[in-house]
Amino acid sequence: MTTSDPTLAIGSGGLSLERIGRWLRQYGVLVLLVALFVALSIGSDAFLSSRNLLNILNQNTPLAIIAMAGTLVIIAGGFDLSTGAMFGVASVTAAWVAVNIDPVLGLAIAPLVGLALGTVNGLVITGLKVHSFLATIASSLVYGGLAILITGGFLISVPDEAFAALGRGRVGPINVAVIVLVIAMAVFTYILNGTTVGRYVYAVGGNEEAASLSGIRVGRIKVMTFALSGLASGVAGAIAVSRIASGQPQAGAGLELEAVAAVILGGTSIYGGEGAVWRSVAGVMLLALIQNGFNILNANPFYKDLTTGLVIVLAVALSAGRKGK
Amino acid sequence: MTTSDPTLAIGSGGLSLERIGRWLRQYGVLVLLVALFVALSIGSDAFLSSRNLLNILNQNTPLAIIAMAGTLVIIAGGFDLSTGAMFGVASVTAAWVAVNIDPVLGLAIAPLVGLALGTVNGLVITGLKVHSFLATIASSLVYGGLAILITGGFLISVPDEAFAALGRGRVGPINVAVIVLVIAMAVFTYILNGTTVGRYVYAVGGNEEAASLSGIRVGRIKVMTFALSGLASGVAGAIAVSRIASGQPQAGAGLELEAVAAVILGGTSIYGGEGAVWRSVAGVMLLALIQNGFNILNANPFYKDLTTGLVIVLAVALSAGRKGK
Amino acid sequence: MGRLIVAPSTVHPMSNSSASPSGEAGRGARIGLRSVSKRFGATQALDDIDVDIDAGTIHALVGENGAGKSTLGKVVGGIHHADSGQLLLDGQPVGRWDAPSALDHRIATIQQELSLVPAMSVERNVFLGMEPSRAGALVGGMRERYEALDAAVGFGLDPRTPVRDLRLADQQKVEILRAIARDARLVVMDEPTSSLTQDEADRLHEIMARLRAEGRTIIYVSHFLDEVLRWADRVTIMRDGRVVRTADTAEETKDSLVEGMLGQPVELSFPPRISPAPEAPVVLEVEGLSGGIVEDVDLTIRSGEVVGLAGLVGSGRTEIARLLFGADPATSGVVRVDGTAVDLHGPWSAIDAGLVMLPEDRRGQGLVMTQNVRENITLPRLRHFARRGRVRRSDERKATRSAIERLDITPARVNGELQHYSGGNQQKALFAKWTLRPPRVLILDEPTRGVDVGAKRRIYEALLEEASNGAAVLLISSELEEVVELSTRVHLVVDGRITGEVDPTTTDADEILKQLFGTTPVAPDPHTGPTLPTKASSA
Amino acid sequence: STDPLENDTGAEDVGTADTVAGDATDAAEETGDDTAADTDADSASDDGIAIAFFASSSQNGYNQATYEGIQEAAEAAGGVTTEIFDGEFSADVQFNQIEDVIASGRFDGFVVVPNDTVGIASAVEEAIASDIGVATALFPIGPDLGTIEPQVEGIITAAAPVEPQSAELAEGVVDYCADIDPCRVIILIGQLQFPFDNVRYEAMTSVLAEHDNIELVATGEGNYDRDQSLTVMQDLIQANPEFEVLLSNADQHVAGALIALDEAGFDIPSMYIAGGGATETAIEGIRAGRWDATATSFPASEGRLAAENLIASLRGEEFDQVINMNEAGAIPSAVITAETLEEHPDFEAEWDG
Ligand SMILES: Nc1ncnc2c1ncn2[C@@H]1O[C@H](COP(=O)(O)OP(=O)(O)OP(=O)(O)O)[C@@H](O)[C@H]1O
Ligand SMILES: Nc1ncnc2c1ncn2[C@@H]1O[C@H](COP(=O)(O)OP(=O)(O)OP(=O)(O)O)[C@@H](O)[C@H]1O
Ligand SMILES: O[C@@H]1[C@@H](O)[C@H](O)OC[C@H]1O
Ligand SMILES: [Mg+2]
Ligand SMILES: [Mg+2]
Repeated sequence: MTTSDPTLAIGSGGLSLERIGRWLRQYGVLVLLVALFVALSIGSDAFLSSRNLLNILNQNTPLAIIAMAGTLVIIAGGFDLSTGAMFGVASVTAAWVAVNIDPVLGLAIAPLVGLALGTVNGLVITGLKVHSFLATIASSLVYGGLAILITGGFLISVPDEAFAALGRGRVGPINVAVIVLVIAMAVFTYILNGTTVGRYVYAVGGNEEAASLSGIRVGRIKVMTFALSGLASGVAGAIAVSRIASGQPQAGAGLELEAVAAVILGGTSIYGGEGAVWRSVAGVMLLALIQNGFNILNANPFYKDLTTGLVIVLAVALSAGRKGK
Repeated sequence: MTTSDPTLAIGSGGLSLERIGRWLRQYGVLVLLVALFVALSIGSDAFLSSRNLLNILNQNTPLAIIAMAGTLVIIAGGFDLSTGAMFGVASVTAAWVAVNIDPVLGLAIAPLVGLALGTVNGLVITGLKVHSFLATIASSLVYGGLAILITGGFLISVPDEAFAALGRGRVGPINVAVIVLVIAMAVFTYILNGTTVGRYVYAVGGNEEAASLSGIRVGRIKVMTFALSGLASGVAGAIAVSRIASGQPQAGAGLELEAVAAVILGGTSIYGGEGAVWRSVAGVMLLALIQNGFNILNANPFYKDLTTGLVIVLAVALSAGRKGK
Repeated sequence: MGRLIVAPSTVHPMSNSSASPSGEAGRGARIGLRSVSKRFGATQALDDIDVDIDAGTIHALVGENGAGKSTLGKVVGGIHHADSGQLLLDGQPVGRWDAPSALDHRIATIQQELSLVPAMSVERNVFLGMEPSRAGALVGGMRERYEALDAAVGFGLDPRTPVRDLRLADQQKVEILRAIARDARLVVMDEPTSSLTQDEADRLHEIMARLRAEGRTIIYVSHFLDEVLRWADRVTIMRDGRVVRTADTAEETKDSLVEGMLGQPVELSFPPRISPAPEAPVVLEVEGLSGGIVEDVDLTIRSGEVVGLAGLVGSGRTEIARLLFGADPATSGVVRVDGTAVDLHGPWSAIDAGLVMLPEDRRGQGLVMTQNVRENITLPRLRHFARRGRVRRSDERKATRSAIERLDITPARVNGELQHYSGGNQQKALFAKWTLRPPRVLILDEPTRGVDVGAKRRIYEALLEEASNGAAVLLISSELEEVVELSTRVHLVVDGRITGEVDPTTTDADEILKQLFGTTPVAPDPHTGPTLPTKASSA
Repeated sequence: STDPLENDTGAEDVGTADTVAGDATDAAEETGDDTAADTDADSASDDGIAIAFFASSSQNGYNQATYEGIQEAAEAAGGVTTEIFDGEFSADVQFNQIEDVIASGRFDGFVVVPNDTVGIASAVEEAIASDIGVATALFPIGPDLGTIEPQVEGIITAAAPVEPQSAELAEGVVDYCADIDPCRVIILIGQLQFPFDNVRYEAMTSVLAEHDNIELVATGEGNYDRDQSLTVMQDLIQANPEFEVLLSNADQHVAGALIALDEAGFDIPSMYIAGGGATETAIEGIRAGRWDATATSFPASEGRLAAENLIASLRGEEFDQVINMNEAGAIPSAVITAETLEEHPDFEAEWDG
């Protein structure tokens, strides 16, 4: 036993170091985000233009939407590594339908395709009682194969103007995609924190057995989180495919890990049971600011990965021990 | 005791359905491996040649070694997503040293580089108390950046004969790499099942608190697993770089997820506390057989991902509910 | 108890050369706490504690739920660091003090919340951290050591079973074995008997006495005050993180302890049993329920009735409860609540029908530790706090606040982080969770595990209140006295079947036990013989 | 490493990337300051031109050689600064990068090596609409990979037409096979899920299909990775212990596959071995008689020509809209063989992979 530990010796009443520490651990990702924002504003005139800021939001809308839904999956104790593939299938389906049937129908169908694929994920995971980590790696291979079969390996380009509205359109100065982002954030936050279903998501991830004995249909909640993740991937795919006016099976490759990384970077617990939608958005934006900074400043791209890695370590160090692990 | 339950009604001595089920769940991955092996033997004359089988082993030695060490990491409750990057750093360092100093020294130094990077991982994770999933994503970016700085982004060719010995050499008909594989398997199995340290790896992953209360220095055990994972990545990098006689920073990209997937496919629990080295080797070989099958059957590569995904689902279905989750 | 051969006093049955680094074997540790304080956020868990614990004694800690007993034990075991103050070991201030270094000094802890490695076998858990080994390589001999240990202790657990497949009580035995196997000079035992039957508890007490005879020291935390008075040498009474007094148990009585703990005398007898009106309607009806080891159970409980289940360990009381609740799949049978058949496919339909169950393992099955008090308490009834799927937090808060008051949960914070609550307060929250809204059928499986005497009384009253409001109550408890004193009728459960019914107003606990043994066809376990599910009755 | 452009090498004559990137960065910083605030990029061009190079990946030999060429052109033109951006082999990253850089208003011209030749079009259109000049290298930008004619108005293209080049490579196989029956061919393609690899594969197979004596015995995916190509080749040899031709779109595939062929004791000089990329390894191989052909690829020249014409267009001088790299390179042909090398004895590869 020791009395030399300074953090423990300080009284807890006032604004103690311990309280600041706790606050930092809780909101470390926000602190870092703000710090980076300020630094970039000082470092570059171009950064703080509304155009640039809207660009950042616009560019990251697909990832953010996937990460928000992924937050629910992870809080419920799962993992979705098939979002990139679902995004791909949704994209190529949208493009295919747009070319062969109708552009607007194409955009409308992408979320439904995502929803269907996500639901299949959920049913396989709960039906076979397998861990979603492996199950979604498997399904991502299957879905990826599907996307290739749909396109025959070729790119499907959609020259239609109407098709581009979602990805490139604007309402006044604001991109349509940014509006979708804001709506998605409101919806996911509401689901998670305002509804019974959201509460169940936390309970299932926190203690599946206790949740089940409390009358929660654990399987349904899990299926729902995966379905939402699929839906989000589909919406993200629709936005992206509309933006680049072409669908290709590879489109979403790598997105799945980026999304999971952003969620966890935000501070949502990898063990489930704890987390928040805003955290994931903050995680996405933190990564986005680094990218944008490198593009806006004269930074040598050779150092980008290194910098990104170090910023993550910093974020992580700030919130160290938040969960005691 | 009731006699109405068919699974219980049958004497526990006999060969009940339930016991077969349990056995299948336990050894599902082996069953599938054997099934695939038999199918390929029937499907292609070329498959069952000693050369082809040795090839498969030889080709997958780097991945298998990484997966074996990764087994320890995962059993201890961690995740190492930086193995690909460590593999890359080790490769380019080996090539650089081989070209600028001495080829044999180059090969010898790669494992040490991996060991050092892995140890850093372990120290960061235990020191900052962050989850290894995020920490190793961060370190993989940092290490990737490092590899690029070492090479300036270029490929380093090593025309030396001695340098190729590890990757291409043979003892009789047996590739040197295959011998390394067998030794690694023996060593990792021994560490995990024959030593106190191995026992502690299970304990730390099974219940960190219980382990710590039993006097186990949890931090040390974790650092050790990450250090071993680094070492394995270094060895794997040395073999691969020697085989293709050139080092390049991107070399190991994607390896980290493949290794984790193989480990979990083998049946090691993603929650930690349970698993085995042979399982991971079986996981690697299952994936390898699918690849090999596609190549020697001249099947359309369009269907490879789809098939791989379905085989994983099958494997997963066979062992469904093994851990109750 | 004939098989409990007391080992030669200086040689512990488990000690081998590697486990006893010094010649201290058999010498107990003396621990002193000087002005020790420990604060968690706003809670002062330990407030300037001074206690001396002498070598070779059994030193009990008693106090209300949340008084700081576990925290004190954890400070001694190196699991918590005190904020200030000093820990003296054999009169010397300790240096670095964490769990491994405490173990190095052969101070072992049995925590209140079990802490085992679930996938590992019993023996591996028992010897974790002290495996027979040479230069880091595992060598054989663990089985022999386990068997020697088991022969001395007599719990009769299969060494190869993974502990996650064990009942809670058996897991607790593994914890006990682990502490004993460590050949410790001092063992902190934090409510080690809370899941044990009387027989098993007695076995543990015998072991404690033997350890003391060998000169070892035991810190014993318990809410069973009779046991404390019977087995401990000295007792420290704690309240609100402070020491009220430390005294020889010989100088204390149950009443004096209670008064010290709670600051006031408290009625210790059971509240009066209620009996339903003769015309009270049948609420719960069970016919031919089978599944798992349970076979053909018929059960009827009327409105306002408390029906107890009495049975030996593993007789299947818990299993009956789980089947009723839809938590385990039934192979046949019908359950009716107020005449309507309940779909047994899952707890959700049981809850919809007004049938609720408080499970026996609060951490594993009862509570979600990542959620706060409010979220836990309202979880099964969340829909009642929601309109069109939207949760109304103010209603939740109101309901939670009144539950906290009713059961005196401390800290009394609606959004308190439950994971940091003391064991007894978690148990109270669990009770609150299942009685937040009046149920039609209330199944209680070990509802008072780990709660203090005052809180027990409060739970009894709450339980009876539910009954007098018209609910049907099914009560399972390893404290047979609880079952006897509170129930209107008691069913005897043997091997998953209901074999008889007794009237608790005319039959006492001993008589029920006799009947249970009489109907037990075979001894369930060759090592332990039949085990008794009651506490306090024989003590 | 699953990207088509992930050529695992650098050319030895490019110098170290550190200094390349460093110089560019410093240079750009000087002019960057006075143009940064200026949203109308056009006005920056009087005192100097700033060019951004959007590499498909900056950590890649092919792109570095391209950048080398761009810098060479910048130096020759005078008053031009350059900067490199790392597209990380990701369509998305590159798209965002272009948007960000347009928003930064610091550049007058872009040179792009596209990761996604179709998707990037809208970002490029946006750039052109903001009065930024754009040149594309390696691939055309637009939905049709088959043409190098501009599909985005105003874009300068320095590329080799994909389809005819692959067809010509396959014609070499046809010639070799003329007297061999059956003439067995193994193709190692990049990844069939990439549109350009599909175009290449179709071009190759349709040429081969016209000849009855030619038999395509197997197709493998080399993924632009030596190690993976080695693995695939080892497997393919097991099922096809005898064949005469190895045809590939990438020299990296051949480099890996040759290790397997050597190991298995194939008589390589007697076979027909063709790759793509005109790498140092391939050129050496052809000179040594082990390789037979490689599709031309001149990344440095491509970069230089793209930049030269871009600068000229920005300065209002005369420039070429379309540069066909099969004609404009150091060897004006789609395929390099021993014969073409004899005609150009001083030819040096512009990169290695
Ligand atoms: N890790 C923790 N974080 C915050 N508060 C804690 C923590 N551990 C204990 N406490 C608080 O300290 C007080 C003492 O808790 P402790 O567990 O020592 O009580 P106890 O006497 O063992 O009670 P019980 O009889 O219910 O087990 C309680 O108010 C509890 O809420
Ligand atoms: N988690 C479990 N895993 C394996 N077997 C179990 C488990 N829980 C109970 N059992 C077994 O099921 C049988 C009935 O146990 P149950 O818990 O219903 O008994 P009980 O009468 O409630 O006894 P107690 O509550 O004292 O443990 C016993 O044979 C027991 O060993
Ligand atoms: O064939 C070329 C390939 O070798 C290189 O990797 O990328 C560009 C291609 O044109
Ligand atoms: Mg306690
Ligand atoms: Mg029970």
